Amino acid sequence: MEHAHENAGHHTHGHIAPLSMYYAVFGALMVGTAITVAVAYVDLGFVNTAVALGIAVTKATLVILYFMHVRWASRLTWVVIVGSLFWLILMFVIAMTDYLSRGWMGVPGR
Amino acid sequence: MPSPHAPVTAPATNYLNATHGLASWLLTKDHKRIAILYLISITLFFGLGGLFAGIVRLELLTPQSDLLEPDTYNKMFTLHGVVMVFFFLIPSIPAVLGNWLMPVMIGAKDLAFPRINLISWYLYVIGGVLTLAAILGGGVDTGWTFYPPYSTVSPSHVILAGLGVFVAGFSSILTGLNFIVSVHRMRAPGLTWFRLPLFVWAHYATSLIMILGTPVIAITILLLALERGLGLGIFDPTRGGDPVLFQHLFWFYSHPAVYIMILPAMGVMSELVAAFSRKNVFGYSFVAFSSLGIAVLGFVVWGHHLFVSSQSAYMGLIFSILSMLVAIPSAVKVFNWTATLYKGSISWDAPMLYAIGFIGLFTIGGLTGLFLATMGLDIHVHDTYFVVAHFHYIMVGGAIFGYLGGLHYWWPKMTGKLYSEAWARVSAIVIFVGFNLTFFPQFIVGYLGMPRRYAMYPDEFQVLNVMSTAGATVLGVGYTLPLAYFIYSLVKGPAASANPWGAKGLEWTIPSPPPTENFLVTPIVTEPAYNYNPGREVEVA
Amino acid sequence: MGRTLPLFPEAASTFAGNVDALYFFLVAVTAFFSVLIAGLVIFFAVKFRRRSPDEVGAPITGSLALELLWTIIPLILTMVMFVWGAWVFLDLARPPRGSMEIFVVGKQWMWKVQHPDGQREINELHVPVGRNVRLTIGSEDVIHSYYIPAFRQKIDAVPGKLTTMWFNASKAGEYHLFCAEYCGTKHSGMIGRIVAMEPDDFEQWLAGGAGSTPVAGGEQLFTDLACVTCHQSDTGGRGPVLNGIAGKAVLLADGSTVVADDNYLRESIMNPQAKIVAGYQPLMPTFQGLVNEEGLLQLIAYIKSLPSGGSGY
Amino acid sequence: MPDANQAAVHGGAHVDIHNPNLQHHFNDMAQQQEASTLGMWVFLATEIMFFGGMFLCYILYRYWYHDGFVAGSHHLDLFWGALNTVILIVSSLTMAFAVRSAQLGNRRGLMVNLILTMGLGAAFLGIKAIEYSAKFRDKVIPGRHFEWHEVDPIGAQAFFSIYFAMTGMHALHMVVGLGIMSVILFMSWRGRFNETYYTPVEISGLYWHFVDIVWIFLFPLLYLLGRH
Ligand code: HEA
Ligand code: HEA
Ligand code: HEC
Ligand code: CUA
Ligand SMILES: [Cu+2]
Repeated sequence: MEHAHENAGHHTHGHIAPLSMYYAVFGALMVGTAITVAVAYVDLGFVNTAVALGIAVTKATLVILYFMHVRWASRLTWVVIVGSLFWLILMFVIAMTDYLSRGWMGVPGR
Repeated sequence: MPSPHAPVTAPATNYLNATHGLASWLLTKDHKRIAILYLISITLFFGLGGLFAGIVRLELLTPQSDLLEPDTYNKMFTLHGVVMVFFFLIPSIPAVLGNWLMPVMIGAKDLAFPRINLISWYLYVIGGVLTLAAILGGGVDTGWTFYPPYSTVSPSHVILAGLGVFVAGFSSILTGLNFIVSVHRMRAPGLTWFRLPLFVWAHYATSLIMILGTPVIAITILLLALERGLGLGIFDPTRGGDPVLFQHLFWFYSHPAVYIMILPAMGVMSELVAAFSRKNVFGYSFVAFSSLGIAVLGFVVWGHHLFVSSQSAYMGLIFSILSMLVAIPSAVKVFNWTATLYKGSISWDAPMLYAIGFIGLFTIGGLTGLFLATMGLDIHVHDTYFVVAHFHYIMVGGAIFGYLGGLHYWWPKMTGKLYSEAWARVSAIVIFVGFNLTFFPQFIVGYLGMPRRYAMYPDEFQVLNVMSTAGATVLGVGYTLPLAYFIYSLVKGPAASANPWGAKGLEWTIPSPPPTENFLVTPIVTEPAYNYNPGREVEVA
Repeated sequence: MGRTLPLFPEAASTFAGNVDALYFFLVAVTAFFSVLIAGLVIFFAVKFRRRSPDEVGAPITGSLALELLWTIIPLILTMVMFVWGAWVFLDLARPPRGSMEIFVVGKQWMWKVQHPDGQREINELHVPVGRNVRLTIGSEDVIHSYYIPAFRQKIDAVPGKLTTMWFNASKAGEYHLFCAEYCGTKHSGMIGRIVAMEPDDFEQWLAGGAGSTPVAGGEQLFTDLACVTCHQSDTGGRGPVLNGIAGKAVLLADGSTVVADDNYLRESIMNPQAKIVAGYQPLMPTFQGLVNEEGLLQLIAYIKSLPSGGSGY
Repeated sequence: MPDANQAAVHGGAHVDIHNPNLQHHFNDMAQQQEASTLGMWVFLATEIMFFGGMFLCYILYRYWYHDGFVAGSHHLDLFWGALNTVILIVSSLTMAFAVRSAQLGNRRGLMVNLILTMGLGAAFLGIKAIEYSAKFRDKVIPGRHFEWHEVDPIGAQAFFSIYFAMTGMHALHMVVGLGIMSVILFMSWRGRFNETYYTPVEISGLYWHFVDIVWIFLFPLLYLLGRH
């Protein structure tokens, strides 16, 4: 059983991060939330959208990398995440291309 | 059957008789038993779907709608499509043959998540029961495509049937998840990616589609149910929605889903062609990567179902050219299988007959897919019987031939029994003839302009429809033959040896039927798949 | 009961021939490859049949040259199909300028037609041979699809928007009209006739009793629905003047521009506040439920008929 | 294939073959743990696509009905939305702590953090219920009784349809998450976890964080864009 412990310790233990890291990430998430809310009260035109989405992406990335330990995860995990996000964007881009290019031909319904 | 190679007497206990009683089956976590559960349940649904098909064909014997009210007819083809697609063909090869073989082929004792595997079967059953409830409650009449706004207003059980499909979808997601994780994490030592049987590659590619595509249809159907049940305005134009958005979301899954149906059959094909010509598959890595190519490219062509739906013409052109590209990896596969036969040692056993049938029918089905992908032509043939003929050539002529071929090939392994080879050959031929008689006339009647989903049709189409109905009768008889001799073999069939075909592959190294844990000792793999000529590998141009 | 065995559909429009040529090309490709592959498979299966139980095949693993060959040849063939298909499609998709415009509305389960001169028909369509005819198609309820096999032409009728198709009949005769998109119980009963007539016969048919024209109907509706209260050149103010907007670019309140095509006009009436014209308030109420698809087509026809307008086709 | 060369159990694996948490079909704990986390990630990939379908609806209708969407989001209560965002982020933190406690074999820490996480999750749902009931009061429930007196009623209805679909699905995931957490809590109470075996805690945590991430996007998209 002692052996078992050691061996398992090598392979199975994810990275044990210090508490300070969790607090730092948490702080960043809170600051991000505060900024998005604050920015929403100022009219910056399309910048509003860019800031809101930029911060959301940053927050999500922080959660994925640190809370979900992906920073220390295998390459395969990265592939799964990046791959599925890529697929999602592919769906958005292709479907929206249809809507954006409607009417280019000048024939209703084409 | 060929001369039984190195007859091995099966050990007294195997996975079939290791434990007894209904509970030992319904609560099993053994992938092989789960495969058998699936085999039984999808056969029932195939019978049901076939029954609906029979009714459809009977009604179409005459131009009038005399046997059935149009309403009933509409329910019949809808249920036929829903049952055949979601409850038969999508689970068929992956959940039966894949479930049984994937762990064995990668040298593992089971899939990574045996309990989830069992849950997936229960989800399938629950989905099936929901759909049956919808059927018994009066049916659905939206077509298997569930297009709104008709599906929002249709007075039939759309939500119940949709829920059935939704739940069955999760069954398929879990199967795909299990395969992916198992292939990554459970391969036996020495079993590198390029030593995997092509069956595994094909199922890996299929699993990618299952996990990336299926959730989209799940949410789409859920949104439809919310719109119908709660009045949300997502697809209904009077509430600001766009019905064409539903079509985008539906086909984002359902086009790739047609590759869920064909890729596993292609995997079976590679095994059959190799085993019955005792030769390694020509261009192994091309066949392997073409599976991935089909899975990936298959995701970006869905709009070829929307050429006349008011989709933007430019997007249509892009979808058209992408659909052309997805044909290339399929072509590569067909040519490689053909080339595999060259200088093989070819036996004419029943599984090989199905394989040969597959190559021919899939080629026709696939090439007629190109008619549909060609925009100028699809305007005319869209939603006619030409489309119906196209997809039956691929799904019945292709996927079902692959499924039956695989079932015949692995039956001795799965059950430990030999079926009657003579009857098997007869039924292969009957099915082939019946199939062509049923669906070839539909190409003609389709180009003539007969729309699909028609309970009544103009008189001049009758002769072709009669031919088609006659063929369906033959086809129906053809399908009952395997059912009969398979069941007979369980009772009276001679015992099968470990490797009755003299084939290569991990599954043929273990007893028939194997013990619950598949391998008593974990195999170590030292050679590529299909290594019929150890030590003699020559590249010829 | 039909005892005939037709094998090929009648070709009665100017582009039917092009579609058929494309079809024959694909049939030829299909026949070639099917015969080639079936032939090879059967030939190999016979020639290399197993002769002794322990025989194995020859150790051949593959050939890059062959792989390239059977990647490139299909690639070339499919690109030919694509280009040819796109060429035929672009012809089918774009109505020529100056086409005679007919309005079609699909509803469960019939096709209602109104001609520019006012004739109305149900489940029939009379058209002259040799003229470009453009159909503007709407749907009252669910999706339908207007399909004329003899013309090789089809387009969906989608609720919530307008679609277009065109043809030029090349042969007088009666042809099938089908609804090709499943639309409920009597989908297969939503059929009718296309009657292509020699121009003289057509003139005669037209003369036989016209109702009010779509433009007149639209004008009537424009008054009845009180559009005039806001949209009249002299009241000035509440709503923009509609004269001449059809087919032109409209500047919107958010700074973007849209072309005022049929679908924009339709949306402006059914969901006026989705796109607000620059310089105006979102005052206009929706007319959803107050005007049906036919009425809409008439209103659009009327707006397009206003002086200095022009649909652009 | 390897008829001739089947070998003994593959080397190096038998060390923890006696770990009671090792399922029979795995060779060792490492393989089992890697399989489980990969499985969870693959499952999350399906979840991304699941929500993705609704995000596509959002994108399209926001593009079509810009004004209606802006008006609709003005109608949402920013205070509750922001508070819920904070609550979920805190719950992610406590969840991360729960996993960390499990890694260290700290059973008490694990249970305390799980309970905190669940409490925060329940608070989120409570606030959502308050918000929903306000929407019912204002009659902005899509359907026949939808009432809207501001700009672009059709677009606004599309907005609220999407709003209810997305937040509803998200809330459903929270409910499922609470169910999972209860099971994990029960298991840790029974002492099922230690520093060699805590995979269930870890993968449940992944799920919880994922649900949090969905909200991180929903909040700006539904409550904030176009506000001011
Ligand atoms: C298993 C199922 C399956 C498979 C594999 C396919 C494969 C293909 N399908 Fe099919 N399809 C369906 C099932 C399937 N389809 C179904 C169910 C529908 C109708 C849905 C509904 O509306 O109800 C449909 C409808 C459908 C449409 C829409 C038609 C319409 O509604 O108007 C289109 C249009 O592009 C299309 C195209 C294709 C193409 C290009 C392929 C390609 O992948 C085919 C590739 C294969 C080959 C090309 C053959 C092998 C090649 C050779 C032997 C060498 C020679 C090659 C060349 C010269 C290129 N299909
Ligand atoms: C996997 C898919 C699959 C399969 C296998 C089949 C199989 C068959 N299909 Fe199907 N078909 C579809 C998928 C499939 N179909 C789809 C998706 C549609 C579109 C639906 C829509 O428009 O929405 C369609 C539509 C469709 C139509 C068009 C209807 C219309 O548009 O109006 C027709 C018409 O002939 C038809 C006929 C047949 C026939 C004769 C068979 C035959 O091959 C069936 C033969 C089988 C049997 C006769 C059963 C054999 C009996 C046994 C094996 C005994 C076992 C019994 C028990 C254990 C109880 N099908
Ligand atoms: C209460 C006043 C009012 C009534 C009644 C009204 N409209 Fe309008 N309409 C407006 C205003 C204001 C605008 C400009 C703002 C906008 O785009 O919504 C407008 C815009 C339009 C436009 C777009 C014009 C452009 O320049 O792009 C069309 C087309 C139109 N209306 C048609 C109609 C029709 C047809 C009717 C009757 C069925 C009608 N309107 C009734 C007030 C009205
Ligand atoms: Cu109208 Cu089908
Ligand atoms: Cu497709």
